[in-house]
Amino acid sequence: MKFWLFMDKLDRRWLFLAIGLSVIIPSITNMRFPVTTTPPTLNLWNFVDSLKYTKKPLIIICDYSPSTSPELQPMAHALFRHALEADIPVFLYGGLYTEGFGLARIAEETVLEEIDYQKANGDSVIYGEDYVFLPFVPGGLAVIAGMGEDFIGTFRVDARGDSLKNLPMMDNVRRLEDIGLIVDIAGSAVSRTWMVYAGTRYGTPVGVGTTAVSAAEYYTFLQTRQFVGMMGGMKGAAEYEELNASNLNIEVRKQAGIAMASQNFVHLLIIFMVILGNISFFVLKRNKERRL
Amino acid sequence: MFLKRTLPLLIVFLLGLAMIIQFYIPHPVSQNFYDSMAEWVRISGAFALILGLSSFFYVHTRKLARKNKDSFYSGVAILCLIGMAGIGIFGRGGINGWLFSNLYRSIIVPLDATMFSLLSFYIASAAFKAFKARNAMAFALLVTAIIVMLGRVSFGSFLDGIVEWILVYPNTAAQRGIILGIGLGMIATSLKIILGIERSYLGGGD
Amino acid sequence: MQLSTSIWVWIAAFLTLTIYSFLYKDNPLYRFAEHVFVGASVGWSIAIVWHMTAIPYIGIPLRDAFVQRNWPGLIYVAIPTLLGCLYFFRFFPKQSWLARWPIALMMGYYCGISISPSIETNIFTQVQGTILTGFNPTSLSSWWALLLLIGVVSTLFYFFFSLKHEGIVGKTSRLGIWFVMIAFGASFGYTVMARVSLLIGRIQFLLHDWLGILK
Amino acid sequence: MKILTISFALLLSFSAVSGGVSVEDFPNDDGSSLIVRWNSTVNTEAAGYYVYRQDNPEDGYFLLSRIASPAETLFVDYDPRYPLSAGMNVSYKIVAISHEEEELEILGESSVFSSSASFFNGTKTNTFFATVIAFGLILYFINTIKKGKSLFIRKIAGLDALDEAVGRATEMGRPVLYVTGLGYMEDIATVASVNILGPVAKKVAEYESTILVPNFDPIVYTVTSEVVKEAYLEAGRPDAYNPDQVFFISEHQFAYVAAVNGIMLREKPATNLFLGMFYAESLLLAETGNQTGAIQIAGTDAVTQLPFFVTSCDYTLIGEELYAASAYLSRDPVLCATIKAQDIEKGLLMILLVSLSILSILNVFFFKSDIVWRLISAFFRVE
Repeated sequence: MKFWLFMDKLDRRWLFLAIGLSVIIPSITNMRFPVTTTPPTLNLWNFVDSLKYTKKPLIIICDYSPSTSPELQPMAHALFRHALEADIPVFLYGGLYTEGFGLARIAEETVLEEIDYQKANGDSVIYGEDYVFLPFVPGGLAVIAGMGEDFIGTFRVDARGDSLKNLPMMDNVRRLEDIGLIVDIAGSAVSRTWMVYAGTRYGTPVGVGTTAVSAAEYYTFLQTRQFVGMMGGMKGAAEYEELNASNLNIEVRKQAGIAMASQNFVHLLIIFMVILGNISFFVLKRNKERRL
Repeated sequence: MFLKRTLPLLIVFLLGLAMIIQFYIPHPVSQNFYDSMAEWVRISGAFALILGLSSFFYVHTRKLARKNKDSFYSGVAILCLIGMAGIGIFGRGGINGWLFSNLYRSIIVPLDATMFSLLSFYIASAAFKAFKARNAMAFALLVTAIIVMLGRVSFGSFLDGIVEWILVYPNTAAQRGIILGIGLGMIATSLKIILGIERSYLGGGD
Repeated sequence: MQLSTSIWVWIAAFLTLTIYSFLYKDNPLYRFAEHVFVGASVGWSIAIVWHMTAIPYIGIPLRDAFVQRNWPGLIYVAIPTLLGCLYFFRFFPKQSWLARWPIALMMGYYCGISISPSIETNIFTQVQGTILTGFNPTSLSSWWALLLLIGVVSTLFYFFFSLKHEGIVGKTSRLGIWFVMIAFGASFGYTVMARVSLLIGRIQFLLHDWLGILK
Repeated sequence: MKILTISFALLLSFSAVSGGVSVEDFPNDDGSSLIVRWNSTVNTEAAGYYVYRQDNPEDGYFLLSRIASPAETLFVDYDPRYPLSAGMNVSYKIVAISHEEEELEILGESSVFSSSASFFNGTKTNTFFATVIAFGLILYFINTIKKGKSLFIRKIAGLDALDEAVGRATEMGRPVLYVTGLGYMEDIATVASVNILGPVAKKVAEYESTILVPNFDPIVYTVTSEVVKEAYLEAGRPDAYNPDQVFFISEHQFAYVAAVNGIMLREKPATNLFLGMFYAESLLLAETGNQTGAIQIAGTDAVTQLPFFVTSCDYTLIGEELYAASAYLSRDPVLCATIKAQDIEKGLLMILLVSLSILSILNVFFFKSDIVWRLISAFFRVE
């Protein structure tokens, strides 16, 4: 009885403490939960992986802002790593807005450091051959149209200021239709713009990485194959990391996997507390009725 | 009286009507009108910040003058305001300057993100305190919330089907109902404002 | 473990912790951070308005128009500028009504532009998505679409204001509330993940960028 | 939206052209797009076309686009890089190309065409009619009601509770906190909130209690301070109005929230009213208010925030209930009339929803034609 009374009157600060610990402990201990992969993520992974046969490049677009980066940054890392390890030519691109550029840069640095500038087959990663970092160019929609017609002409230089023309990776890239896949990682509706313009107009396959909140509304586009695949929220990113690990045999710190462990703890904690709260509610109610 | 009340109402009426009609005309003349009005609203709106500032300084200078424990904090607020605005306007590089962007990145951004992240604590405490099966409807709310939450965790994938069903059907239905109501209400209220029936935005008095 | 050596990271970490201290209770540190936040954010707005509106939309066009003796252009910018200045009359109780003019400009503009798009996004799109099409009795999704239609109509019943909620109207609107409650539960549960992500982001900042515990 | 229009036009107009290259105006636009048609090439080596455009004869033709299919016979010129505008005189040249992108044959050049802008957007006809109907119904009801009919409005619990909430604050000798949210004056939710603020402030003045109104937007601050001052005047206590009560905080979302949370914990208002436009901060405010034990009434039209208010406030005005508040509180016949008009519109929508659905079910079993669906989508088309 005492316990239920305590639960009923529980100071919310205990709950705050529990939430804080549920996030911190998995982060420090590198804790992980088993991850089951869902079809949208698997489809995306398979599509990206198939590019190693055609050698058509992948474009990773970091179209998000720092506020959604906890959820979305791991996606960029997992994709970039996959492309490098599987020997797929890859473009890193900050997207149509200025904010993404810095986040794409973080993805570049983090992943390259993690794999120590070496691919799975032992070759070292060479800029210009294995990947190219695209700069920010203003113009919004006109940029997509430009990429559709004249890829090199739209950007002219890469993010380091060197002429794109001189990079070996550009030999087979003239316009968007030479691109194997675009994966737009965004927390906003900008992914739809890529879907409509790059996908429908220029016929380039488009995949998407998005926040858990936006994922629900993208299911219809997955059904119509307007998006070839999707990573939905942190869970999607964790699934992608898991696919990387199991299929490419690489063992690195799974950023989203660990964050997902925190998520699991918090979700389960909330569910557990709600159930306890309800039990105490009923126990106390019955007790009161008995006394009446 | 005309200048005080009738003229503002007339401006709202004429401009409102013009903007409604403008929507249906793709001709560049109409587009230019739209652009100019947007610019006018933007320009005149910029001055409103000065009203906010006057209120800000009114409140905080008075607290400062009272010389009690509130004074220190008001002093901090005033100093931060003047510092930030001064560096942004007069500092080298303006809003792209080294100091201004570093101040932005290490004061406003972390404060913003941290305030926002308090929500993760509050969403838990709200769930704990409010999700009590007091009646059948509260029970429905609680159960759906738990199912959806379970569906979000790693090993909750078996619930994906039902979670998607809840989101796509009952959830969409209720949201559509609410949105339709809001849409009608918005149209009606906008019309009332244009017609001068709703005029509280002018403030009190005659 | 590698502590950060950047003063900026230390400032950010200090402010982050002061905000979290609010979870325990209100305290002078939180109060300090709150006032820093309010002051700095207003200061930031001023700098942004100065550089993004005052200079490019008022200062430069006025100067250019004046230099080029482009009088229509000058008037074009001067009108909204003068209208904006009318806000200052709020400081004079006798003439404070002059501030209503720029407010009227804004209200007329926004009310006018909001009506037609609101009909399209709030009414047409929603209605079109709700009407049953190609009903197929053997397909489950058709029945769910019917459920969706029932849900929308009954929720709308709840928003009938000029009818007494009794009898059939009352029953239907109660059904609508059921739908609303389920929707609210779903939205609530669905949002938890996004909110926890924000906390994870802050914890990663503290443990990684500041304390250097995490790789 | 433009892209949808273009794809729609593409679907509609797959018809061949007699001889050469023809240009036509793109309907319902501002003159920024043109449709180019040609006859497909008979050359079996062709793999596609180059589309050239000439803006003025001195500059000659430039390459506008490449089309990757030889079966294509239509091109919509809408390219943000090479914009068209009304009155421009342009001509086009179509060249068939091979797989290696060698120019095979010139299919023809069009005559000079001048793009023009429309005066009415025909694709918006449905929206136009809906606007007219909405206008008409409201005007009609305002005119008939003025003759003195009184109207019934159903009970809205959250609004009935306002009195009690203000009364409680008075008894406890603590202030009422009125948060107008993150909206601007043009947001309908903010207008509704200002409408409720008047009567609430008046009641507060009558009870000799205090009201605190922190503001997010300077213009909203201007209006709310006027409204509160006026309410004190109406209550006959103009001296009790203190300009400190209504104040501006910051235009920054979370700075505003940080300050309002601080106010809640320091001033300990007995009643919190959150009425207006809210974003993610809804729960931050409502949960902090819960900690101080205040009675809380919320109301917003932000659908995504409603769940949080419902779980952590005592009463919540859902969407349209907030808009109805001014009519409900004032019982002004004209305002009530517009509520009636909204109800009629709602009824019309329901009838449309149900009858069109029935029609489409009947269609599946009896008529079996797609005309019904086409009618529906034409009627509610949004571009």
